[in-house]
Amino acid sequence: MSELSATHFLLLSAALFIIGMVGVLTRRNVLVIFMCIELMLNAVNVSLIGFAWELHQLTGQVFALFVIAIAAAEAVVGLGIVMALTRRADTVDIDELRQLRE
Amino acid sequence: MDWQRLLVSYLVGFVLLNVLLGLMAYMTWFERRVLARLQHRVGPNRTGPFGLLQPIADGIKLLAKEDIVPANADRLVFLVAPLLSFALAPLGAAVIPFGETLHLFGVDVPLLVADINVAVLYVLALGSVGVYGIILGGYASGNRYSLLGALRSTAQVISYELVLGLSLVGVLILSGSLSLQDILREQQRTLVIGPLTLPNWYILSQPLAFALFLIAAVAETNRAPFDLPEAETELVAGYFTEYSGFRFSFYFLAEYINMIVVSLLAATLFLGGIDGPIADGVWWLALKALFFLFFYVWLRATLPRFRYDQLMGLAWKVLLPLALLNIALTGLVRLWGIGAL
Amino acid sequence: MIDFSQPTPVILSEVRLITPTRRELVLNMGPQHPSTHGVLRVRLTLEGETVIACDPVIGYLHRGVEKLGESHRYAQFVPWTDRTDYVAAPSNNLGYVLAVEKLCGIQAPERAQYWRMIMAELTRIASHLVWLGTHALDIGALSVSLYTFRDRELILDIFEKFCGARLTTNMMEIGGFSREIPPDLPEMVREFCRYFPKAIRQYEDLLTENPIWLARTKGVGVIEPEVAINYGLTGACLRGSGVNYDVRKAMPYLLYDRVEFEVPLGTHGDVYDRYLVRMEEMRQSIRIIEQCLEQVPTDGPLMAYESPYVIPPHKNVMTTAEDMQRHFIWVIKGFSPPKGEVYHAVEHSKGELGYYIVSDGSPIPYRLRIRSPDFVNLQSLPYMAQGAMLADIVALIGTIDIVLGSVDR
Amino acid sequence: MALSVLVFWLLALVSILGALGVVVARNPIHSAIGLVLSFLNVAAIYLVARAEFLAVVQVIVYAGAVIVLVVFVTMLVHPDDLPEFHGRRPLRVATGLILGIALLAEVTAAILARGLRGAPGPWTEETVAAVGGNTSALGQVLYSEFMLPIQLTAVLLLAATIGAIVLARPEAVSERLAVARRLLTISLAHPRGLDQPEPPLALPAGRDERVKPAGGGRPIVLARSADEFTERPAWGEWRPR
Repeated sequence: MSELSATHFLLLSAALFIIGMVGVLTRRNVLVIFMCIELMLNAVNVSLIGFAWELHQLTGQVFALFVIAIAAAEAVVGLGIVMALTRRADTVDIDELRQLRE
Repeated sequence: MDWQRLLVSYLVGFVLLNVLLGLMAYMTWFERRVLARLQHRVGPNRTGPFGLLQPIADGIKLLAKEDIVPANADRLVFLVAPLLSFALAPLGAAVIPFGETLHLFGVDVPLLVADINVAVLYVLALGSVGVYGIILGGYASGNRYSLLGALRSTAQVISYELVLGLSLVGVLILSGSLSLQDILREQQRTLVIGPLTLPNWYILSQPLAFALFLIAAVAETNRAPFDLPEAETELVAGYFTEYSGFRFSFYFLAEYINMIVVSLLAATLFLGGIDGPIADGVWWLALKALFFLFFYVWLRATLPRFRYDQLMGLAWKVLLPLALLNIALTGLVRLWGIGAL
Repeated sequence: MIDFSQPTPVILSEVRLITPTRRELVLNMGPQHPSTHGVLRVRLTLEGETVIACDPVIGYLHRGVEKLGESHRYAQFVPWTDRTDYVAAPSNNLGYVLAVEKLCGIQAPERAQYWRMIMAELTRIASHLVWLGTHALDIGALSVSLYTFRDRELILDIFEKFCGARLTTNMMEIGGFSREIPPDLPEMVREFCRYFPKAIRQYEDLLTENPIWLARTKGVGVIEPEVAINYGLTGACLRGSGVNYDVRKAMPYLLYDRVEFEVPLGTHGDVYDRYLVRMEEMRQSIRIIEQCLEQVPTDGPLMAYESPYVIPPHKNVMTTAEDMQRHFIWVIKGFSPPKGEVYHAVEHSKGELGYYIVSDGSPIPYRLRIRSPDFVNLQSLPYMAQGAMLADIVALIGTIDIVLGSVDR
Repeated sequence: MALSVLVFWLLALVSILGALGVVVARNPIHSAIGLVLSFLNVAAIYLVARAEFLAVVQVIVYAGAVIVLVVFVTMLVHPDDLPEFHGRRPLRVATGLILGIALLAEVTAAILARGLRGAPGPWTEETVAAVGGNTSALGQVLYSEFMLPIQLTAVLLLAATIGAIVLARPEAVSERLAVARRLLTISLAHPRGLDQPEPPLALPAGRDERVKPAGGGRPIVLARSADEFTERPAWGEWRPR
């Protein structure tokens, strides 16, 4: 562990991913859940970059670029849905939103 | 690690930062004087000769004012947001080349703080992070005018950042580099068209991009006629309604630093920066930047303010398609130039 | 189409529809706000930046001017009229003085009437200049206000020369003018008339064809002619909608039937039309002033001294016992007009300014009522504001041209 | 320990703290601030890994666009009561935490025991520098090997844009506006639309000297006496009653 290697990146990636996951599982605010999902996507990017760096490959960076693009698309659509939902339900509480479905 | 180089660029950065802060203070004086002349007034002329000490007096006054935090403000965010705005503003100047490398005491001193190979993107990234100072300040004030100002500002900065970025793509296609140093080097060549010998400034080959950049830059710095986030006749003062004392001055100064940085950037990207007809040097850059700064003041004295929907319409319906058109045309010309068509 | 003969039914579910939901923002604009022209408070319900409802709240500058009028002698009330619409004081004076003169059956001498017209038209220009400056400033055109205030100074200089005061002039007196016109005043006014068209061109250069100005004013705040009439709008707010009503033409007072001028009418009824109409009104005012200067006799009486309701001439007060006694009574007790009620309207820069006076034969009016034009015009704000953007609100407040001293009285 | 490892751990620590802030903060705006902090530090870590282009893209796209949008929506959704309830669901929090810690332990063990190593590729620091830096190298790879995926991404972005526009299209405020106009205006007002084209003008025929072009493509009408334009306004017909 004295030299920087992909292991460091993977550890960071795992930590960020799991923090994001816990957030998704425990939080109730749709917007916070949304942010946690972004965090998880970003965590994946960290590991991709780590591998790319260790293996002298650019494919990892290219993948990360795609993930960022898709995350942006997801953000746009996701926030659009949140806006539409809150317009109808006047809340951002995921539990209340679920009750509305029934 | 080359410690000597690091030290030199630290020193250059230090000097640049101080020069920038001084310039910014005098930018307020310059604006008030020019605006006054345009409006048949005299402007500040009581503090020192020609009112030259006015910025200092203003600074002292602002520092001496009470730093008020509203009762229903989000205290921590409220306190930090102006610092964020102020701290990010001068960073853009770090990538602007101010001249050729100097040789001082046997040390090479590049007149550039950092030659990053993604300099253009770096400036854009700074702009996009800079909006946090505004949006957080507006949110944290707990005031509806501030909130509306912050909302407007967010939408505006995102939209115009897009135009700003796309307007630069043409320049990037022509220069083939994201580094400002390379872009400058490209522009220092001369362009010979028949009997004419012109500098290879990108304003000549990219006039549309230049116009788009100029408009987007005015919007990006929240200046008239795009000063909606702080439109005093609608939103009192927009996102910094609740700020006072030095936190207010931080927002104020950040705006002026942004203006100077954007002017320097426009001069470097489109007008050849330090390149001039005779005796290349930082004075040419200063002269060109000064023209842009005057342009800012001129706009403010002349034009009414856009409405929010008109502003967004302009960005998305007019400027963005034009920027895309410019990219397509430039790309075609470039392909034709290298014989790929 | 709404049936005008029936009152609009209020349906409770509809009321719920317009009460603000959580998504909506209720924004208090004013009473301390840079562009509500004083202490107007506007309660806005916003959805995003779109105005759902707009509720003007007035009364922050209410001083009970009408009630004060009912405890002051007739001549004492003239300075109070200065303080209603304080940017157009001579016009207020004129409206009140004409009403009292109508009550007493006095007619001011011809020369005084011409000078009253000149002063009233200068006032119109001065008031429109304040309107233009602040209106443009609200929309964001910074420089126009400084240009207009620069030129308004010239008018204020004329006022100062004429009566010694600049803002609250207390210029008109019941019966005419008791002091002689300063000899160099006509030349001063003429000089202004020569200069001012150039100034108007300067404002128009900055605004009339400016694309941002057009975008901000065209199609904004449309009032249809029938709506304008329903609201009882007057002045440029009404004429901008294309309805021809100008008190100077419809019920000529002073000597307005002897001068030639035209009443500009708008064609679309929006903010831009009201702007065009007011700009043209300033030009027409210059025309009127020029004609008055030509027609006004160079000497002759300025005061209807033959009437017993008028203050006796200064020289006679000092020399004859009878006039001294009359003067004493006039000042201490005041004059007592005949019993009756009277309404007189003048075309104020903002619309029809009317003074309604009920006299019970005592030196103090039994009832005094001011029909201030901007109070009536302000009612159209909610109508214009719905569906507009937040930024339009300041344009709409500006286009009505209110002065809160006159709205609240 | 190498300097780069020290820098890495510092940045990683801050970014993990930021991420924790996202999950723990009660106020969604504070969550967003934590997220930005985390993202900016991750961008700095990309710089350590010599991915300059990605670092800047990370800042522009994530910090500059996505999170700004989230903050924007947060402020738009509840302007008044932003500080929100925290999930008072102890069972769920406990489950989430236990699951998370278990997974973290597993993954950490797997990472540390990792034996699989990939074959090194051609893009060493020297080769990257030879083609003109990270951006150029990335561009060369992106537009040769990944031509189809990048086109597909473009299509995806376009689809997302259209989807978002459809989703966020303003709901018709017209009904509420019509009601508001009827109830809140004093006079019996008429419906009217700001977006409609300007109504056709019926200017006084044969009285051309009365019509004066005033600017902005608009004429104004000059009335000479009080009797003109009394049957109908200068701008056309009265509306039928």
